[in-house]
Amino acid sequence: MTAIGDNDRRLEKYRRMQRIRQFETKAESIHAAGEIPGALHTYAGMEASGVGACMALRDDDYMVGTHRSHGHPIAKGSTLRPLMAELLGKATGVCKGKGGSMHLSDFAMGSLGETSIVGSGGPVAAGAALGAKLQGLDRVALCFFGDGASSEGAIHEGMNLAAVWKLPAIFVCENNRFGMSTPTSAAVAGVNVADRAHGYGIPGVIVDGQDVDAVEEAVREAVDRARAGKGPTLIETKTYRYRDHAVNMGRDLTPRGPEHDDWVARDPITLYRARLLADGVAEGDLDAIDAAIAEEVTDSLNFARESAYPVFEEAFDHVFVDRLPIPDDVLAHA
Amino acid sequence: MTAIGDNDRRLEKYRRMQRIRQFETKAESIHAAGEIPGALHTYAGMEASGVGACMALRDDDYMVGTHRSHGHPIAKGSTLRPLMAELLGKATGVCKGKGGSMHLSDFAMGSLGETSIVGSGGPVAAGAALGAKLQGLDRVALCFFGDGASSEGAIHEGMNLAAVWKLPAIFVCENNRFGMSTPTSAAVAGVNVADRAHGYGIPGVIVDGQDVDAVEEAVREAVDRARAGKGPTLIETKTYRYRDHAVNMGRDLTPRGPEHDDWVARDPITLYRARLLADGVAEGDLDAIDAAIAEEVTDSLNFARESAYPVFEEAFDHVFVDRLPIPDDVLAHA
Amino acid sequence: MAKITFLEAIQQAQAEELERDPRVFMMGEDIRCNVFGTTTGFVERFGEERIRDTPISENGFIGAAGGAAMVGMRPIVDATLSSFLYPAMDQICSIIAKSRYIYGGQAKLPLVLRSCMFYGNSNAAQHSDRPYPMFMNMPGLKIICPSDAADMKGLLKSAIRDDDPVMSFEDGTCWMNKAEVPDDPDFLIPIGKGDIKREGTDITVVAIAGGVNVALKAAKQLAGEGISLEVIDPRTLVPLDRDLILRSVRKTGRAICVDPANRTCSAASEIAATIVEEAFEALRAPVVRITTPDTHLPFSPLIEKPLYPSVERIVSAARRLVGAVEFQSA
Amino acid sequence: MAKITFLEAIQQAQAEELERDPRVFMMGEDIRCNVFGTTTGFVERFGEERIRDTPISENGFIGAAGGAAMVGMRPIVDATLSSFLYPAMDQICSIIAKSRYIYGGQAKLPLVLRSCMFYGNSNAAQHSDRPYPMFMNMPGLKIICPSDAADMKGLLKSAIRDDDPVMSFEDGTCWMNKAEVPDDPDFLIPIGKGDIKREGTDITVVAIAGGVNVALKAAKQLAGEGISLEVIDPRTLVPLDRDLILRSVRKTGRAICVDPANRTCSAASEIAATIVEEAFEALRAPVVRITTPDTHLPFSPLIEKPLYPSVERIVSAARRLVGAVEFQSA
Ligand SMILES: Cc1ncc(C[n+]2csc(CCOP(=O)(O)OP(=O)(O)O)c2C)c(N)n1
Ligand SMILES: Cc1ncc(C[n+]2csc(CCOP(=O)(O)OP(=O)(O)O)c2C)c(N)n1
Ligand SMILES: [Mg+2]
Ligand SMILES: [Mg+2]
Repeated sequence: MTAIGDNDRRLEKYRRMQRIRQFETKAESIHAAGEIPGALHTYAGMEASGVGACMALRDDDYMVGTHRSHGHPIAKGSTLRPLMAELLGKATGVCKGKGGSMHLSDFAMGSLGETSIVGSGGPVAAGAALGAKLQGLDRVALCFFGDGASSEGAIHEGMNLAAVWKLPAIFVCENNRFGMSTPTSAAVAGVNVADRAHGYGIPGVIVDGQDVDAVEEAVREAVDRARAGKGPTLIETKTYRYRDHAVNMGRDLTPRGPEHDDWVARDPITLYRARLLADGVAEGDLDAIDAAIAEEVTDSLNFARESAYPVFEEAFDHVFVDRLPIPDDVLAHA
Repeated sequence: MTAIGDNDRRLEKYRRMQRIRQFETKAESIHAAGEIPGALHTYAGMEASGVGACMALRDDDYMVGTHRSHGHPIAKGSTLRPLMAELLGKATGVCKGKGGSMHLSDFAMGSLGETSIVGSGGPVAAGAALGAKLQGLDRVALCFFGDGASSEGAIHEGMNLAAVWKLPAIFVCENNRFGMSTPTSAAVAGVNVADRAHGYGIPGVIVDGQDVDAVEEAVREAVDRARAGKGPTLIETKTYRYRDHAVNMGRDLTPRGPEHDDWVARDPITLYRARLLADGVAEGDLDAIDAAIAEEVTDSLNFARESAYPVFEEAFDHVFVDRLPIPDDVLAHA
Repeated sequence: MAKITFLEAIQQAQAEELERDPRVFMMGEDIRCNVFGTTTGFVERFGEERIRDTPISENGFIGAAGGAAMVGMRPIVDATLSSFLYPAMDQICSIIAKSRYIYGGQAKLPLVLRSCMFYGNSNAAQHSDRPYPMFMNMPGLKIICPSDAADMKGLLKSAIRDDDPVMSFEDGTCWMNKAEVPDDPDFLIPIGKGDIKREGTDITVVAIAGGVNVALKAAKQLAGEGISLEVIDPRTLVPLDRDLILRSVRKTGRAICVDPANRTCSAASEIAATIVEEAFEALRAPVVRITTPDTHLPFSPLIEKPLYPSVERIVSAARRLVGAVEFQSA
Repeated sequence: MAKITFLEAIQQAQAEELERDPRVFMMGEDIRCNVFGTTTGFVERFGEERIRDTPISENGFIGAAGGAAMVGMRPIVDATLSSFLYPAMDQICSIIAKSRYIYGGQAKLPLVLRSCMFYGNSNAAQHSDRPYPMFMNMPGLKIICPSDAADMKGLLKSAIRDDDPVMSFEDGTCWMNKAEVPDDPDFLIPIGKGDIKREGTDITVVAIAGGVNVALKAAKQLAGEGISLEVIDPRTLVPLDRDLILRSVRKTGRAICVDPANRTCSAASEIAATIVEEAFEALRAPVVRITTPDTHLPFSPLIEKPLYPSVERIVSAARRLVGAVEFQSA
């Protein structure tokens, strides 16, 4: 599999993968220090999956993600300030401090939620694809879900609906070999999640999830199919999660085998850097990208730290379009 | 496909199919006359599917069925009196008048519910199979579900669970070409429901649902596999529903095509009768069976009619093992 | 103005809003064949793209309504019977009710989720639920539950135009009831406003859905005995018109809540709790709940029917309350 | 007797019952790795057949628990967090709650469905629900929600031995609380019996789950002001020990319901409705509900924390009630 597109695209893929990695490295360390509340699920090791998939999308295409929510928006093109501010629970966060680490969903980038209820994005993506179809737009909707999520009824129903209605949807199963502490083979029947496609009469594609170009190519083919009205595709990116299911929890619950080292040896960013260098990209250009991203991350953290927390009344916003009335006794003691 | 087993078995298959047909013919007419309350979903046309499947089971094997609940218990060996009494809402009914037409479930025959929530039997069957396995029994659990039900998450989750745990379960999709008014092709993605098996790494089998011997043979193979600890099988019986989704509703909602006549021409009972005759069974023996069943049906209706209705207090039984306290004001005006 | 049934009101509301706004479309199992009469002529008029029969996968298509709404559509989902909502609780509770909140207002989910409460017809426990109290406990879902054709039409139209998710619980016992209903294509009943269906002075009866018609019958009967009931139909359960209820109780000093739902944690419980919390000083007697007990519904008609709120139960509670007052004030 | 945490109490209850009855087994996502400490040593002790990690399919394995129970097993399901119950509502409501009824008593479903209410920890709206009121509205499900380690152990053991389905809502805010807990392997707390956690004379506080500990703190503080709270923990929500609550209210004449669930149709609403219906003559003041408002839970900790029932809210309500009485009786 060789690289696709022009050099700028390739550098952009590298940039987005690095941006995810560095953003999360920072997030993990400040989470350990207690600066980020709640649970933090990192995407380290899986960057090629998200970036490859999103680089095959247009800006106005839709995307639905998961609890492992940092990678997808950055892959789709989000800037870091509102994401970092969200991690810190600030009012300037992309979700105004309502969502936090599991929900870094940037609707301006076509995201329709990074939903932390496993599998729940399936129907949403089918619905967004239906909406695009009904509006006569040639947008597609891409649904990221995990290997573990493939066992949920919601994923099945979303895929069946998309297939039977030939909706412009792409289902990307990021198979990182585990759902929390459970190996995929202990939870997911069948050899590959992609094999499920056969039952829906749609293409099922398996792709090396550590190869960002390969992922982009596979997804692009699915996107073309979808835009052409030929219906959905199920793509399985074979990838790997480096860190524990959620970080800084005291012990790694993941029952790793000897293949752990092989996976780390095939780090998607290292691999891509090597490919770019081999293809003649100057090392200095990549170093410059790395350095620029380091600055972006620092900037985003400064921004987040300087931002204000939401005021209490905001807890009553967004249940509905209009703010809820605030009970006196609650307000009095807030 | 040729007949299996000795003559008694073959006559028993004929008998059970006839018993279902005649029972339902009677039920439909007294329902039209207002003697049976609620909705009535008949199994006419599908008798070979239920009987073939159940004849491959032992008495102590488990079975879970659907809203179309008359055929399964009779196929598994239930007697008619408690079933007819249930249709009339009598205290002597198999469910004491609590269930009615959609729930003719005879636990004494290994039934674990004829559940009218579409798809909801899938997890139950997986659980019964798990129970048998944990108890070290070599029982199996068979789940009947419709083509329409295949779209439900519950069926997916039940099959995945059974497959990944190699449970002694058999999933029998009775594809009667419609879910209510919706043709299978408009609701179920993929060419055959049985194709879903591939995704779970289990055998997927398609069988002529009008041929009771063929169904029995296919299910028997699956049962043998299951008892041997090799896990579940998905079997699709291609069959057809003669009457409307629910009978006596005023108009037939089913969008039937020209193939309707072909299906009726392949009536499972007529076909089997012809086969038995061709194989040398005496016509008089079959006629005697028909006549005996007519008497059984009449007897069951007499029994049902003579039975008492449940008393009001019984409405408070079986929410829990102990009867609920009955509110005074409700009792006072019952 | 024309006299139409509750079902026709649903049909009209949908047709008018489908006509008015191209973003409105419908999904549900077997809606094209118009089983209950709420989609008469829709396929011919609005086409198969906008009138969609779905696979039997409530979680899938109800969640898809959420997704479609997020990208600018205004889906009406017909979930057939309220008992079929359970398989979709995942998408209703975690996606539809919460997406706007969790993403800090980025998402908007203008969708209507209709279902019929199909009880009292011998369809047994799996088909007969009235589960709106469950959804009242879940923030982020507006809930309408009208009791007559005019309210049905006006509220459903408001629901379709509303920018929040609205669940419409339609009581099967009201289906065939007729009322005068305005033809005005902009006839709307505001979500969140209750209605006094009958004025009275002695007891406030707050009744839900089909319970309203039972309460009105009881009121008529009691009028002959000189007991005057004020029958309030909240029409909307979320938001609930607490002010209207409290104003009435402050006037009458007594309250009965009539609710076809199961008793524990019912709408009746919520209304009774509101009354004792906010209008205690006005109360002259216990607040009585007339509900379906915490049983499931049995198939056999003779034991099913007496489980629901009845005229007799309301009448005897009312007599008792009025008596209680006399006793108490003696 | 040993001083153990709430989590250890769960672990002990399960271990003892697994030991006692070979029909008992456990299922859940990632239970073998003992994430929260409720299955310590279980795989080694009871084997992988009886301690089963499930696929992520709540509807599938919770329904499978129903099926296994119907054939004679006694499953304990660990559904992790209560917010993950929504995907399983199909099987919980239509199969587990109803099978015994709909089949006229042919089915028996002895199973326990455990889940943790994981709130107050910045895990946002999709992870923080306290949904027991929804299940209280669904007949056929017993519900326990203890607030201390001893009750947790005794009730969970009773639940495992019970022949009906029991849901166990375990409050994450109680996890680390320690109490003296009997070692007796037959130590049982009866399902359906509440407990007076502190006796008092002025106001009955009926508090649910973690709300009990908040109420006890408020009681301590108010004692200094001469206001005496009687704190009642129903411990079981279905069946609810209405007698105990009513007896107390008949004594104190005042009531506050403290409930971490969302306000509308909460357990607090049910209890308030019961009080005004059955103990009206004893009431000297409004029944106040201290609940979480009908918001979802936000991630940002500073705006999340004040949404839950707090000592301050209880204290000021109590002061108001006592004042209200003086005013009223003046
Ligand atoms: C419905 C539901 N069940 C369980 C959980 C708890 N949970 C969160 S992530 C996770 C594992 C998900 O595995 P997978 O889908 O493979 O995604 P990954 O974490 O590997 O990216 C689980 C069980 C949840 N959030 N939602
Ligand atoms: C969860 C749920 N959704 C919808 C229904 C209404 N319903 C009853 S039967 C049926 C069609 C079922 O089709 P299929 O599974 O093919 O079974 P068949 O009736 O053809 O035997 C529908 C939609 C239901 N009972 N339960
Ligand atoms: Mg995974
Ligand atoms: Mg069918």
